[in-house]
Amino acid sequence: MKRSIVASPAAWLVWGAVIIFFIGLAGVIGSVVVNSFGVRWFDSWLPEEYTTGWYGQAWDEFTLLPVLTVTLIVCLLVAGISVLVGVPAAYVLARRSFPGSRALYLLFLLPILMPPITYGIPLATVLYKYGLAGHLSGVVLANLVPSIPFVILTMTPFIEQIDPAVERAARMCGARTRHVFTRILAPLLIPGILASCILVVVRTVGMFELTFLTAGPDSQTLVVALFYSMSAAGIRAQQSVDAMAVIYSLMMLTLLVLALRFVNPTQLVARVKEDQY
Amino acid sequence: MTAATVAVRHRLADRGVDRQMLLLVPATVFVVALFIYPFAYGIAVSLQPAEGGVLAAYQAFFADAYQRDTIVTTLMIALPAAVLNVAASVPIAYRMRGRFRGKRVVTTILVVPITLGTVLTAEGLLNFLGPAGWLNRFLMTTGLTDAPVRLTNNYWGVFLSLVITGFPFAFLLVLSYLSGIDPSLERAAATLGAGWRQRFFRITLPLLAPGLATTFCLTFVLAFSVFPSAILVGDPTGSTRVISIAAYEAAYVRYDYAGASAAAIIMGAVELAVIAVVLGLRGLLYTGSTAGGKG
Amino acid sequence: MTRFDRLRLDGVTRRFGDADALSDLTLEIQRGEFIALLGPSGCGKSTALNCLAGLLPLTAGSIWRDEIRLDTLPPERRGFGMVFQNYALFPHMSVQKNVSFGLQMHGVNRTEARRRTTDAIRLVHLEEHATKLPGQLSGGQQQRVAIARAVVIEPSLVLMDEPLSNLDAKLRLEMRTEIRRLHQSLGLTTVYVTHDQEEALSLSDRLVVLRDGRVQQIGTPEEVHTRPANRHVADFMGYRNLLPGSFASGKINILGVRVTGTPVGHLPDGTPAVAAIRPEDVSLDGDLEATVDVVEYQGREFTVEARTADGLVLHLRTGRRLAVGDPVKIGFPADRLLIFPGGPS
Amino acid sequence: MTRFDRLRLDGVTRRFGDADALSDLTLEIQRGEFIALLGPSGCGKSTALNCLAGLLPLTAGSIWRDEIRLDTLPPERRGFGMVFQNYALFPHMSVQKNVSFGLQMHGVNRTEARRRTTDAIRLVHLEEHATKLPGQLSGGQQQRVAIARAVVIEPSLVLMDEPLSNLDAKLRLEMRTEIRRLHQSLGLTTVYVTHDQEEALSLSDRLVVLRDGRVQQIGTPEEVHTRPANRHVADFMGYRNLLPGSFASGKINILGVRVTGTPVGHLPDGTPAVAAIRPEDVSLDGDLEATVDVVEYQGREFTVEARTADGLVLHLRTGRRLAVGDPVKIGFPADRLLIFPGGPS
Amino acid sequence: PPESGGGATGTDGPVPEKPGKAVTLNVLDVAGNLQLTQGMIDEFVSKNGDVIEKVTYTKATAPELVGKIKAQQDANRVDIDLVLTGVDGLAAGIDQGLWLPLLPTHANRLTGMAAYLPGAEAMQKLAGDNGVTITYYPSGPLIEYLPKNVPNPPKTAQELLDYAKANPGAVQYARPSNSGPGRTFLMGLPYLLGDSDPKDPENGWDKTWQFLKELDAQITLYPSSTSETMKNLANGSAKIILTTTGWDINPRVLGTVPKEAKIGTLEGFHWVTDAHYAVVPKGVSTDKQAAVLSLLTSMLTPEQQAKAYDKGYFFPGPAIKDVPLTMAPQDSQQAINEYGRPEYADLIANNPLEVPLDAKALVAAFDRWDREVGGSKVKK
Ligand SMILES: Nc1ncnc2c1ncn2[C@@H]1O[C@H](COP(=O)(O)OP(=O)(O)OP(=O)(O)O)[C@@H](O)[C@H]1O
Ligand SMILES: Nc1ncnc2c1ncn2[C@@H]1O[C@H](COP(=O)(O)OP(=O)(O)OP(=O)(O)O)[C@@H](O)[C@H]1O
Ligand SMILES: [Mg+2]
Ligand SMILES: [Mg+2]
Repeated sequence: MKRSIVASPAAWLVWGAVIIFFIGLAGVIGSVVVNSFGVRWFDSWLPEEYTTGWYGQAWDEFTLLPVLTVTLIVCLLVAGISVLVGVPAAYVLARRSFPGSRALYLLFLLPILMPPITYGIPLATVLYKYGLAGHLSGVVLANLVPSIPFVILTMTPFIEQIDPAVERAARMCGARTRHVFTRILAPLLIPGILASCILVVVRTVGMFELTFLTAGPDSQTLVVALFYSMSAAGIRAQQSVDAMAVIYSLMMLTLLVLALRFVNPTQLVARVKEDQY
Repeated sequence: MTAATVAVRHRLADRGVDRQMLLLVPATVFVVALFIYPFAYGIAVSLQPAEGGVLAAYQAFFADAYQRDTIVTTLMIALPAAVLNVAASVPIAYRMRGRFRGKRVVTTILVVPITLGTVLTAEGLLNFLGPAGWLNRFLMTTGLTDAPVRLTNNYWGVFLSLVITGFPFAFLLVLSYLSGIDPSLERAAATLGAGWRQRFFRITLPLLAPGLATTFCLTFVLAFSVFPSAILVGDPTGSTRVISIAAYEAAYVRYDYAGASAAAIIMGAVELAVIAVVLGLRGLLYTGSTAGGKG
Repeated sequence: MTRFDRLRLDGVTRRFGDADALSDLTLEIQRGEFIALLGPSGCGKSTALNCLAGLLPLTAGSIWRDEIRLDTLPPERRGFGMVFQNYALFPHMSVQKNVSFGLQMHGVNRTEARRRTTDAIRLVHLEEHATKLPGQLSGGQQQRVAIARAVVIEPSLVLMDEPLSNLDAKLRLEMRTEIRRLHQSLGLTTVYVTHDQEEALSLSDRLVVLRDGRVQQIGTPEEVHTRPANRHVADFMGYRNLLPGSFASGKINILGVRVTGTPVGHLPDGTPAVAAIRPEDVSLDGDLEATVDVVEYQGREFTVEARTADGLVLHLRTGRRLAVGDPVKIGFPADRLLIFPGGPS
Repeated sequence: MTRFDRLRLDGVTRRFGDADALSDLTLEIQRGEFIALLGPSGCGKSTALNCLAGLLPLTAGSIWRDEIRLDTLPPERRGFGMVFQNYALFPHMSVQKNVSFGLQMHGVNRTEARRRTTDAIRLVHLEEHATKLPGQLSGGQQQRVAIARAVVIEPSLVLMDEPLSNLDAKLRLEMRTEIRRLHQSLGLTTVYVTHDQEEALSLSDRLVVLRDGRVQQIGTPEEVHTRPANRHVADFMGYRNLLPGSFASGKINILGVRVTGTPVGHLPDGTPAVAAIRPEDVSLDGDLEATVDVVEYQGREFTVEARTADGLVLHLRTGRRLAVGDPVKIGFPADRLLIFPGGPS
Repeated sequence: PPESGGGATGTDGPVPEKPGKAVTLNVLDVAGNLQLTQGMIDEFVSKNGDVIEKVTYTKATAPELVGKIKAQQDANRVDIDLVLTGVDGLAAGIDQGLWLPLLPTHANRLTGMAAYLPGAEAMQKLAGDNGVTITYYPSGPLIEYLPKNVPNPPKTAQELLDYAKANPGAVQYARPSNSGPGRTFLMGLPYLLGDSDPKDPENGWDKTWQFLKELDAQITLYPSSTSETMKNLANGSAKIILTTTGWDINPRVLGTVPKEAKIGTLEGFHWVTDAHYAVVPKGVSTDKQAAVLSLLTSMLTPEQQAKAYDKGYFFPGPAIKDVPLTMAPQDSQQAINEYGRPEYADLIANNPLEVPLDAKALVAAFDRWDREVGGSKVKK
């Protein structure tokens, strides 16, 4: 369908809202970025001087390099494992309605709903008991608890959308379940997997409590450092907190841009069909 | 004909039970092992308050208006934010579904806030919308207002931070769900005389609805468990005293783990109630392949 | 590929809700046979194929390959190939990838796979479109991809669900020949669903005629064509003239005219009966008077609808150029007219 | 409904990438006409319909309804109905809702809409399935829903893309009659894509034969059938025997045998030419000797492939029961044999 | 017996003079104390490689600390060997029985404790046998303002209230439970106003609550962190904020508050002191305990304590007597000479010192403040 140049009022409204959102976003990000480079920003539009010192300070104070590395590893592991475990489960829940499927669905909802306060400490105890906490594996395992259900919940509608005939065709070509997943479903679910990975990563990186409870001295993630710098006792220059927040966002942004660079959030099929128009 | 014996397998398969259910095993084992036990422990803790009977922690929560009201406060923040996030992402995603120049960039920018994290968002809101922030500076230099507009350290601060972090989330999901709908269905509707409004409301929206329900649930959960921003940009003693603050204070300020668990479980229960309603409605919707026929 | 001597369907039944889409299908298929499933739309043909393929669980019955019970095996372990009525192409794979997918799944080595893929694509004349995605193909092209994808793995049993429905006559004929050729040269066993009787008659060794999920007749094409088992089969097989009447002493009385024919089935005197004859068998040199009502051009012949004074409508085909209103004298060759028991069935 | 007198397609072209799926289609359609688009798979028929419906933007050309330029209007403002080749049924609506959707969009009042929906569903024999979702229907049933959905709104122009391809012969015949009846009784204009020549011939007022996106011939069914404009059309229209040779003084020399026929097009002496004749026109009482190679049963007739000593393969149809290896003597009736210019085209 | 982080020996029994072999020490800081003490620790490690091989630092917030240590202790795998905490974390741990009593068993090794300043000694009492005070400062409450905005700063509590009434929104302090200066103000008010029992917020703070509610009427917002109030002071949207010595000097060093900002005191104020403690969780191996004890001993020497001057972060900082600024590192001296205030010496010497509320009472005070002061803006 042709897009006319003269947009309808509805389109104006939508694009207007988008532009307001962009302006707000630019303001929010801009003010933090400016502040993170600023020296003595009192009652004025812009700081009196600029420096990159706050970054160096944040970098050193929190030994950010290892922290970033750990964060990255944790994110990738958590996202990867939750997709590997969550998607097959979501598949079954989307495709079959067996006795008890609703109850199971509810079971998978609980870890998302229940605040970590209710299970964090006992979970950490369990993990410590089996020697799984205190290092990376603890952080990963603990973060998987809400992440796997999260993937299940997001992926279910995506899987429902896929025509089961395609899977059947694959089976008739001799594809085992494994192949059906890797060769047929995975490519078709790419936008969904991307979306849920991004969300899982964001949640993982933001999951302060579970991470802190199960992390060891060298498996702290960025969010622990950041949360600390934001809410711990003691005096810190706001600029250095902002610098950390900017570093954090930059890392996430890099991941996001990379992800969006390689994966299009539009389903390939729709893309082919849209191509004609 | 020989007796038509039917394998148990077929009966089970007919009821949705077959070997593929094995795919559920890893996730189930995981959740049972790492969640159910600790969570049961958490429930047990909530039932063992330092003083009083088994339900004393719950009674205490509901008896104290200051605590009880956090439920309503939280709902008043989370529901509108979730509704707005979902409702705003639908038209935007709908506009973005075709192909146009710069789509990737616009998509990326719309999703960017997801990377900001609560801290940057909070800092940004405080800096940008604060009494001496750029917005108020702009409004006052242009003479649009005399006194600074208060948008932080109150309900609006929290609400805005939930929109900033929640919208991209909803948008990303909705955009992807939307792209799973066969575009030829809308075309078919167009040949039947349906304008965009009707195409949207009669074809796209119903097919999108299951995805929207899920998106709503997730954004709602995120909004409901809002914690750092309720403190950082909100008014944590008053209008944005959300239930997670109540739980947090019980656990980490008063070290009353029973009370904290009770508050958290009440929080989960309220969420569950809302989500059960939404998912129940979702169950009534058409949820299936969105392809329209052959090919 | 798993070879077999005999495939046996034993009381295969499939119910949706409380409607039987397929009931009690019992059939034995020999290796190398070409079986066609025929029947009106919605009669359960696709259901039968899906059951055979293992894509639908059975409500009752069982399927055996030689002495192995097959119906409990998952589809991918049965080693069958299938052309789906709705194609079900992999939307994210090019034509080439769609076709080679099955080969990869069967662990065929690369060079061999490439060769067979190319051959299969050439077979269905899609060389030029090999790198397109299914969404970029025309309907008929998609259907051909589906055919190539199913046959390329040279399965022991190929199930084809109306594989030629979206192809033009010329291509259909060509594909039909190819399918038959493959069937023979590879020694495949084929179960073929079609709504095209000509296709069914010319391709298959045996026909299975279904109606409302039940088998009506199983027989060679000639049997089914010339000796339909009941009036439904006759109706379906192109006996367009179904004239109700009553049977008496070897003849059927249709609105007062007594006609000789070949009785089929149990026909006591005086019972209601139905006379069946194909339009092309109706002759124009009989003595039943009628007037031409409708004439349709059909290439070399004309399809004519004629009406007797009593209001009896007759369909006939003729090379003679008739015009609406022309009087004709209609006759029924006794060896072409079948008489079936009438009444409700 | 927007009535019109004349619909004009003017150089309509549609390109995908750098391949023309449809080039330069110019056609004038009168109100009430029944136009069939015919052509091999992938020749651009669906593309033409999509362009006409407004679902595909044109690469070049324009479409006019009387004096109104149509190709800039969105599909919903054109008031056409369409049966999609892939059905495109709304998966979340029952059969009933699918059918009544268009009526609601056109603001037809409730009782009227209910009545018309019921009628349309009855027309396609889906009364029993009215409350099912498309996913619960058989292929043919889905196709019938698509037909009902398109015709129920009684559009000024109906576009049908192979609407009967998945129906059995009997039903197809019935539906064909219904479509024709609707066309006439409602005074619709119809553009109909089909791969079934018989259908095209019997239904349409005019045929448009496409090949590789280009119009080959536009004419009445009889014209196209008996006087194909070139050898491609002939090939497509069932002239299965295309025998290359060279033309000289009104005759064509095929491997030394000189045959008389009807020359079509510009044919200077000595140029390469192609003789075309349908299998059913080949006679068995000529004098070209050949041996039967393949025999296929086709109901009452047999399709036979015979081979001359020179290796020339001939297709013929006969009622005579021949066996493989039988010698036959083949003749070509001069009035049935067409001679086209040969060589590359 | 479970293994702990890398320690070789058991968790109870006699603590050796020196660990069997050099240990790795995991230090958790929940008070921002490393800012002051990391230099001390690093120096010790560099000089005593045979005792401590390596130190890892982790920072966290106090409240979550308890949960983590509990989880580790329940599983018998404690991998945090030394916790640096403020009063809040210390008290929470005592309440939950998390800390290993270092005293009086090892009092003889911790010789530096004998030289505590009087204020530090009072603070050490709060720790009982469970922790060792390592840094100390008198804190506040102080008021801070920009002279150009507030030419005549209030001198008494009443004047502060009057000023607030005259300038609605101009006085600001952060929510006490999120802010050190906020809680110092809260705890200091009963002394300023002469309440009946400054240690009993429930029953003895009538005047304080009255005052806070009156002040509340003039306050538009309570930021969630002290930094917020500092920023607002700097950008002019707040005219008077509450502060402490550290929060006065350090932010000006950092440039978040204009250098020209001034502090003031309210007549009759008492210092409400603050300190940081070192504690060892139960379950740490005796080898590591030995290492911690050696470390603490070294940290309580004047040379090391001088590092606590930092850049006014916890001004003055040292917990023991006779640590003049001149012993501090060069940049520390420079910063304090430039941004410090001469009047502090006098103010510290001539105003009474009070220990803060104990944890229970403080929590009760926070709760009451939340409900009646901060939360009063919402109609119930
Ligand atoms: N999922 C379903 N739920 C309910 N009924 C169904 C379902 N699938 C098929 N049916 C019904 O079962 C019957 C047989 O369907 P089937 O697809 O086997 O027909 P078919 O013989 O292949 O017809 P066609 O030639 O039209 O493809 C049809 O009446 C159909 O409506
Ligand atoms: N999106 C596309 N991208 C590239 N090529 C396309 C696309 N859509 C169609 N084509 C090509 O355009 C040509 C015409 O397609 P069209 O669908 O019009 O064929 P058709 O005549 O309807 O054939 P059929 O009878 O097989 O349905 C085909 O060769 C097809 O491969
Ligand atoms: Mg079917
Ligand atoms: Mg087509």
